[in-house]
Amino acid sequence: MKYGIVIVSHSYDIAQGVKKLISQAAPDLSITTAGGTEDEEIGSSLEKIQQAVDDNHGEEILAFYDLGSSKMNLEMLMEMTDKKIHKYDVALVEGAYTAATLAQVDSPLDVIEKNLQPLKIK
Amino acid sequence: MKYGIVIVSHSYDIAQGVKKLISQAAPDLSITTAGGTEDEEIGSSLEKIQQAVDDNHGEEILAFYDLGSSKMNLEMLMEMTDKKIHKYDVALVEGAYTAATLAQVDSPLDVIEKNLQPLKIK
Amino acid sequence: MKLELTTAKKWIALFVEKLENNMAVLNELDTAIGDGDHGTNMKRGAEAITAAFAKKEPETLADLYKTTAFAMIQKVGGASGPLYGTAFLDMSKAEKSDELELGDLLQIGTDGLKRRGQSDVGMKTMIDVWQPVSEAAKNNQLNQKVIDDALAKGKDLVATKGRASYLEEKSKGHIDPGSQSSAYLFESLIEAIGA
Amino acid sequence: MKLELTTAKKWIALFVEKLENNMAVLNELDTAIGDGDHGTNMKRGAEAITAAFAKKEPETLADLYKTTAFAMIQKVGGASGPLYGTAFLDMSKAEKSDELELGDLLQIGTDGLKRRGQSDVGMKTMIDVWQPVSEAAKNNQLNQKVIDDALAKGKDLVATKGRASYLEEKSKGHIDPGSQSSAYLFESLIEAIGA
Ligand SMILES: Nc1ncnc2c1ncn2[C@@H]1O[C@H](COP(=O)(O)OP(=O)(O)O)[C@@H](O)[C@H]1O
Ligand SMILES: Nc1ncnc2c1ncn2[C@@H]1O[C@H](COP(=O)(O)OP(=O)(O)O)[C@@H](O)[C@H]1O
Ligand SMILES: [Mg+2]
Ligand SMILES: [Mg+2]
Ligand SMILES: [Mg+2]
Ligand SMILES: [Mg+2]
Repeated sequence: MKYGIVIVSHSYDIAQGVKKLISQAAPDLSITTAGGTEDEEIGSSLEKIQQAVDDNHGEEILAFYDLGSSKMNLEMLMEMTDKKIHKYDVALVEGAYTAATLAQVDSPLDVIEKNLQPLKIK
Repeated sequence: MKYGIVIVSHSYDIAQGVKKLISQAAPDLSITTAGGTEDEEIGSSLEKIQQAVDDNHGEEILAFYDLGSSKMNLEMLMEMTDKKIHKYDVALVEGAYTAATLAQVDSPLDVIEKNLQPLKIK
Repeated sequence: MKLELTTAKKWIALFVEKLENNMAVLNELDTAIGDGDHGTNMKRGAEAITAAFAKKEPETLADLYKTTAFAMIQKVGGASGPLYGTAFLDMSKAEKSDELELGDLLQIGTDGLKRRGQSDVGMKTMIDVWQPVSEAAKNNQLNQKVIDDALAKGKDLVATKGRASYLEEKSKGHIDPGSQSSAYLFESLIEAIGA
Repeated sequence: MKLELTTAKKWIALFVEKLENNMAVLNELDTAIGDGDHGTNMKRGAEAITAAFAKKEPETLADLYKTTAFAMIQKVGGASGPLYGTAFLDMSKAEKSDELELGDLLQIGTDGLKRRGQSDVGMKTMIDVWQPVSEAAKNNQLNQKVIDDALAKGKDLVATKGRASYLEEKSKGHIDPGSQSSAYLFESLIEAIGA
């Protein structure tokens, strides 16, 4: 599929939960996650983000994050990778759900982004 | 403490993860969760919300939810309980983090709500 | 007209039966414009209703609706739980005070849906079936065509509430799953009354 | 002045030592206005630096800064990871092309922090230590007082970036944990140069 989704969270559980939640509404989408630190503690890991991006089957990535270092690590990775990543400063759970639902039915990026706009909070 | 936090999510994992994340910044706060259905599937459960409210030690509850039925079940409970519950139509993870950080240092409700205002997306 | 307890029991029993037989249909409708679980959710609710009646046979209309409401609220797990639950709970409360005309009873249920869902007709939800059915019942004109027309009309709507609303324009041309389960509810009612 | 490789190695070694000795202090500062993990995060980073140097002793300034950067990026787990990581990575890149004056080197690190954090001076972050230290170094006037003054000034600020910003007014009167760890970094630098 054209778009894949990457979830970056401080928490392993949040990342897993968001994936499960949005998979229900978007079963055909590639959704990969980077939650918590290397040892599953609260925090973030550039390596996990790298892995989530590498493992994702989307041609382009729609990326969602929660707080501070999730964002910084994601941006760091974006400077390092060749893959096209669109990062959204929106509510993590609600934004990922919105994007997934629309990407599942092959909506174009401008439609997805128009629907993410009201969820911008960062 | 004056305020406790209740997290209502379609996902057991999201609810647990949010609790862990915000507990770090607000270790003294009572934070209880209602995640997923009775059998830990994606969905929501009035009984779990009831339990989370009953178990919470806050005098008043600040409640956060993700989608549709989490909200409806929460509102249903609010019609049934005597406990004072403030429900916020804000980004789940980001809103709960903001409220928890402020409640931890005994900020008054109007300060908490002023800071939640920009996170309103529902 | 007013519903007798035996007729109302038949109504709910037929609804339960239809839900159990059509789980896959409802799931499929929900897969197209939602999260694919409406059939599973409603089947869980249906089984809970059967279990609750087996435990204690309802003795009044108020009882019947309340037991139905609680089963849905406790076991459905999706938005349809609090929605059907509120509709039946409000109907139960109303039956307590006086014997209601069927149309008024259904309107009370519809108003419950609107309150719980913070929604109204035209949003491509089950309300688009409940409201025209309530009106037809008030005029003693409830029949299969009312239900079919409501479903057809709802199919062409763009969803503005519930999960299908995330799809915007793309929700058009699909039958709303909650509208379909509500169609089963009212088809059951027509059958129960006719029997 | 320009840093020699031996001096720079001493600098980082002293920094590692201070981080390992002051984990509790940094955690406590972060508990007051953050999530309580800055000491633990930085200690993890410090251990990773030691491990990386043990594996391969850096042979150039660029090497030294790059190894330091990667250890922080990979192991810290908090915002300070990408922040210190970017600062040292940018310093490493700059050292590759030419031998830098100390003040210019530190300014490049500071600019890296600003880019990564989308932040600037006055937001009660580590930048409020890095920027005045860089300026003092450019004027060959880096000493303990510069660091102490920066910490004192930052203490009275209201945070507008990082976790402390959630506390708004209540962040005032507390020392920013990242500023304290940066103070350790530059105290180590002064000691290394003086030794
Ligand atoms: N706000 C609302 N108001 C009225 N009906 C709604 C609302 N949200 C959802 N619905 C109804 O609920 C149905 C979905 O039920 P279900 O699939 O069981 O729940 P979920 O969407 O939580 O998975 C929709 O088809 C629609 O008819
Ligand atoms: N946007 C930012 N710009 C500059 N510095 C920041 C920013 N966000 C956080 N910091 C610095 O990082 C420190 C916190 O680091 P740490 O506790 O390790 O990370 P976290 O906040 O993720 O737990 C803060 O004290 C502050 O100095
Ligand atoms: Mg559904
Ligand atoms: Mg569902
Ligand atoms: Mg911290
Ligand atoms: Mg942290």
